[in-house]
Amino acid sequence: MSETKEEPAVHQVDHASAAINATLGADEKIRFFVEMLRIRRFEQAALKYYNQGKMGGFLHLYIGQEAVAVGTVSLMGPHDHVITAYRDHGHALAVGMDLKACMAELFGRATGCSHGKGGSMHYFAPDKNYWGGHGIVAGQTPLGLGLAYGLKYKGLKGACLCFLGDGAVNQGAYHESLNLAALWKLPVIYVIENNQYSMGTSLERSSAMRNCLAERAEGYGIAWDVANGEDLLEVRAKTWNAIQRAHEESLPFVLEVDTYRYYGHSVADANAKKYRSAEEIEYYKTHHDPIRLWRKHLIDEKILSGETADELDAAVKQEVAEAVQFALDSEDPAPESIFEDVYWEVDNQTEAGGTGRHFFGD
Amino acid sequence: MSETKEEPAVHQVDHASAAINATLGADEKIRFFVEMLRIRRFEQAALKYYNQGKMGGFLHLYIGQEAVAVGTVSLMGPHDHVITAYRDHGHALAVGMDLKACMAELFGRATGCSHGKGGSMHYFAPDKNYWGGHGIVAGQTPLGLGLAYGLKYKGLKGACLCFLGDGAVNQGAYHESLNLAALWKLPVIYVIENNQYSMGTSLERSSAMRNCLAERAEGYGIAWDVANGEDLLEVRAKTWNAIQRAHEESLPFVLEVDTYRYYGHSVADANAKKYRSAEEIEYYKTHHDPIRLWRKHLIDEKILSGETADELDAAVKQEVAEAVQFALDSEDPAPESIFEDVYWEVDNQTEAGGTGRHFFGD
Amino acid sequence: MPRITYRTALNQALSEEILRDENVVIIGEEVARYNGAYKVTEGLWERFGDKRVVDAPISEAGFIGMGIGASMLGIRPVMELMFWSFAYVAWDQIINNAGQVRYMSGGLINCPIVIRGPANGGTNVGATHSHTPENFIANTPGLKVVCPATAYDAKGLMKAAIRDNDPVCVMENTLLYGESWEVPEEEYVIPLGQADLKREGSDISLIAHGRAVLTALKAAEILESDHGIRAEVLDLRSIRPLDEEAIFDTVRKTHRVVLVDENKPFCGVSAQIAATIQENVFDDLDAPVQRVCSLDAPAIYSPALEPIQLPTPERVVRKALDIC
Amino acid sequence: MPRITYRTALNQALSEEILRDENVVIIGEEVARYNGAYKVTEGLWERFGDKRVVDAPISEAGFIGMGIGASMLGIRPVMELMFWSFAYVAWDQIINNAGQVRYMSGGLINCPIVIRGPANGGTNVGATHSHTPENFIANTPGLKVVCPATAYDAKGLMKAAIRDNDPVCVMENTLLYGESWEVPEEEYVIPLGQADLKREGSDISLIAHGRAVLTALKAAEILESDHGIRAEVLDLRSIRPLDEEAIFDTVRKTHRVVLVDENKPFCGVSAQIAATIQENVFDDLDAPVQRVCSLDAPAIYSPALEPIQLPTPERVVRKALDIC
Ligand SMILES: Cc1ncc(C[n+]2csc(CCOP(=O)(O)OP(=O)(O)O)c2C)c(N)n1
Ligand SMILES: Cc1ncc(C[n+]2csc(CCOP(=O)(O)OP(=O)(O)O)c2C)c(N)n1
Ligand SMILES: [Mg+2]
Ligand SMILES: [Mg+2]
Repeated sequence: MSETKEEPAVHQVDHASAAINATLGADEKIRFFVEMLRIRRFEQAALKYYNQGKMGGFLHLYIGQEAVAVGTVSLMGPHDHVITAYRDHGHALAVGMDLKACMAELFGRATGCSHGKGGSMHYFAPDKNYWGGHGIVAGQTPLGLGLAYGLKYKGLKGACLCFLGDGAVNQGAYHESLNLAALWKLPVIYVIENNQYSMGTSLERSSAMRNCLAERAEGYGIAWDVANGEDLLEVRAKTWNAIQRAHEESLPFVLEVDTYRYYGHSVADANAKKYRSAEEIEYYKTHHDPIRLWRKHLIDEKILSGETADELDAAVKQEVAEAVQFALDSEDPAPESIFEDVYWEVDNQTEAGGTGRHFFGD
Repeated sequence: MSETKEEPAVHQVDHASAAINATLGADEKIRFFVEMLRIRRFEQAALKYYNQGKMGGFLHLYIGQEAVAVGTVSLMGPHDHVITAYRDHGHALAVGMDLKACMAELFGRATGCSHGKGGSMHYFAPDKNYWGGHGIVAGQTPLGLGLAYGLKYKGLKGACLCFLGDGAVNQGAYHESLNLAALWKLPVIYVIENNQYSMGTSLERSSAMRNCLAERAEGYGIAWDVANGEDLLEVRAKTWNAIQRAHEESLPFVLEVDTYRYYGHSVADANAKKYRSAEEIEYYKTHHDPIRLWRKHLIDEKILSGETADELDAAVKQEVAEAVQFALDSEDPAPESIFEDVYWEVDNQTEAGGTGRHFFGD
Repeated sequence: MPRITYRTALNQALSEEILRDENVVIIGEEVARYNGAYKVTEGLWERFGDKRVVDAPISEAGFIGMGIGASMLGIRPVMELMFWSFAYVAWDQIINNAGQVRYMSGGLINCPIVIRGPANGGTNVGATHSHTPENFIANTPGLKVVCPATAYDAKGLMKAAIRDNDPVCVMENTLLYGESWEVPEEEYVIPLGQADLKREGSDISLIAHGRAVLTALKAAEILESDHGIRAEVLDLRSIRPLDEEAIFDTVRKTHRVVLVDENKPFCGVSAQIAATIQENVFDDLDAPVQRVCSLDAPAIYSPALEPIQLPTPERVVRKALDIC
Repeated sequence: MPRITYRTALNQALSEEILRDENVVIIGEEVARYNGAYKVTEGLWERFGDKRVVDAPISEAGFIGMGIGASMLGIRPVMELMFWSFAYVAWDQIINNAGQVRYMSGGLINCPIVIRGPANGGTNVGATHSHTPENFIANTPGLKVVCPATAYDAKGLMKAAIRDNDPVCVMENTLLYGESWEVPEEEYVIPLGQADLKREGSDISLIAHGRAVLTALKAAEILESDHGIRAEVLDLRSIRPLDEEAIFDTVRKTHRVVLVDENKPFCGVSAQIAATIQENVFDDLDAPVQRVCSLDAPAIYSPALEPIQLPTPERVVRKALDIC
């Protein structure tokens, strides 16, 4: 990125004229703004309460990457599905998961989206076609393939958007998935959210490549592209291209989206400011923030005034504050629940669930 | 292969003029002939005694692929290493492993190269820089990387030739290895012996690609090439190129070698003649047999007479027959040996080997 | 009742379930056109076609994970591992995805997947190809595992596994594929979690699973004919869920136990059974629970030695005599 | 004696061994420039440079396998798994390559590799990140596994592991990294396969490994202060090789046993210990061996509940009182 750092890139709205964007109404554009804000404010609140010790485990913030989740997910139809890694709050909110339940999950409450069992890395909402939230790097990539397989098996016109990081591309499971996707023509779209770091390791120290990560798809005969993740419209235009190939031709796609996270790998990442310079982070915040750029775009287009934008933001903050209160007021799961949700047959008290011993120890 | 099948390819000796081949003496050329014959006759004898029920497990014959092992291994210097999969007899004999010990291993004898513990798929000879013989498809690919890592760590000018099949390229471990090899500039040469089938599955039913399997290396910025495996000189020329890059620049390489096996995947492969036509096999035997072609080449070059060739063959057959006799005469390992070779510390009766219980059960 | 092989019994179970439920799909290496490396899927591809019987490349992590993903959407994949030993390249998918996703989602998801294939020693294929990971699977709450010992059990358990809404691992045995047993023509299903008393006795209980059941039965014959000891043989059939009551019942009856187990001893299934017996029916024991496992080394190739590395009837008899 | 943390003890062991043997190299994700996700390798890269301390991409199968290959050539890699839970993507490499290659080669090869990292629940990182696979590793002849409970043990066992000529898995614990113990300044090594009596007693034996040792020690205190029961606490330290004599000795002394084990119960380490105790010192037992394990479900996230999913001193006390 060193060349570009010298002179801040001008935000070129190259993709506004793409059909999928040209027909966007003002309402929808404003909705995208709100969706991105909801993610950011949610994450900021999460950070605050995490630092207060109200949560356990890890917290991987999506701040800086909002346009990727909102842009891609905005294109989902009834048979399109999403699956992602542990940095999963953005996609969860984008698909419309209940913000309260998402917040409560972080606090480990019974009212959380995973009933306090999954935590930050493991959000799920099958009713929203959202299949997690997965903690093992690239472990979700064969699952995403399987969702695409299921769609094709059932004869549904749909696609699976499977998100992964720039570090995840070096796991074997991802490559096996690429080969299977190409061989069997499965409608899976791998979206590499390239935020340039896997924990403290920069892209060039983890991945060998010619020009970009998506290009590895070429070896399997899979089409690929690279999108600028700060530009919601570009993300949408390029994702739509992939979705159409998936829907119409049942073909896979690899879309690499350049993006950036402002915070550490997780909040526990004490080194967040060691492996990147403060200037680098500041540079992205100032010149490449997807929300700031989109806000400006809407104001320039006269779809939004600065005041309305601020009001929307205030409303989002209020919504988030209520979610925090909801989480704080919620109960922890009951100790008995430790043994629930292990086996479907046991939970549903079927004959199978009652035959033989399922749990051991006391 | 359908186009080429119509008119048998003319054996073009394109690579004879490559420096590494141009300087070959008659002795060496004849030695290659004998090496290939030793492999073939060894395998034929193995087949015979396997069918007589003298061996257990699997037997994966190398017949048809001899020029690959002999050509590549002929270039090995003191710090070059070999590792391969379960179809490992060819490479074993090529590096100079004792033919008797190799045969005895198949019979499960204590005199076998792995003392009857490894069997056909698990030959080893560290003293010959030969590291197996590995049964899990592609499981050897990170090990080969590690041998290259060890060489580089020790500052030795060497390379690791790591062989794998056309089906093995679809295992994740191989891809992880490619990335690591490129990233860390490790002198590993992946030789894909593309015999067009992984068990009963043809290449096009198992692997998505643009033009060939080696091309996947491109996504990692690794140089690659494709060689005609029936042509010993081409195999040598292209392998030498890879070895030189490894020795001089410590760079990895992927070399895909087109080849063919005449027998089933293993001798237990009852379908060997179902997934391929008898004509296809016959076509390869007649027009593309590496030994037949090399013999003709030597006769054309007047290095060898038909008679001498037959005499050499007879001597090889004699050597193999003696090995069979050796194997037949050898003892099975003693029952106590079941517990040997599990832990180095126990075998060497060190203090560590004598502290605590190492084996359980009776 | 017709006698059919273990292989045919499995084949029947698969084809009956393919016919019964349109979501059942068989996926694995060489399962379709090749008819299966061990011919368990013989004829299925010809009969049911490309959609229902699918050949996979050698990408176990990829295709097993794919099956898990598809199962979340209601497909019921029956995945063949050519050997269960190859599960280790897909281990993360099996343990973490099939095993944990229901829990982590607070019960929103279930994975009705079956993973099946042979898991056994005894065919001289060496250490990497002879793993028996039923203890590892059973260690993992969220997964189920069964080890049928006969054609009858194989068919009934396979059908139950396919209909089960949780991930079930079926561990078969290449040495049994060709063996025959009586199997009724009528449809039947054997619930997971039900042990089977394969032989009644009064003096000692031999408890086993998988092919070790046959070893136990042979040992029981020798004990009876040569020593006048009447041994009861309990086949666990299902490791998780486990029929503990049947275990305790036989112990209460005979007061003496030898466990026969092709697992390696350290933390093998029989370690768990021994632990639970002594914990729950301690006072019913007249002697310590004995274990006969595979000899504790990687599986040896040597055709002369591998048979004695596995539990033999003779070793079982010796252990039984020690405590009778 | 200075008190240092478990983390520092490990760090000292690593740096001392790097200095002692030029073939020792540390490889893993974030071990170099980042100083280790849990700071175990803090300062090593700065001190020893790129050759001896190497950051790896997220390719556990690839780099663990690479380490195994390098070890065959005499390099002594100490591989960090950021979590042992991530071993499952490298499972085949660990079990089949590190574990079986010596055997399959008839003893021609050995793999002096160490694979280390934390393996524990209790930090609310969820089911996929909380595996404790010491039972799986110990099931596998060819592999060794140790689970240090204190800084002293961590240092001494790590040094022994690095010097050992077989593959050794060292399972640490993120909850212990920050805890301090006395550790001598002089060099010492703790042989693998030696248990340690962490507390003497006469009425009951609590046998444990890893962090469960501390749970057992707390339980022992409560037993003494509240119930006048004098509990002995035996720390296994090494799971394979295992100090069975020390186990039998304490049983012969107290005649009552509670095993404390953060493994899941089915085929957990304590299943093996219970089985071996009842088999070998049956007549010395005045009561069945009791087990306190992690509650048998995937690790729950909930910070309120996870602490009670792990063995607690209270549960140990209850079990002890049951049999005293
Ligand atoms: C198999 C595995 N190895 C290591 C980890 C630890 N880990 C979690 S996230 C991460 C970095 C991933 O980076 P990237 O894929 O770029 O995603 P990002 O965090 O940037 O979104 C690592 C090493 C893990 N969860 N799983
Ligand atoms: C992980 C794994 N999966 C499956 C197998 C079974 N298997 C052994 S060889 C083989 C085919 C391999 O084909 P290829 O890589 O082309 O090598 P070739 O046999 O042609 O030399 C298969 C499926 C295995 N040994 N390991
Ligand atoms: Mg990243
Ligand atoms: Mg092949």
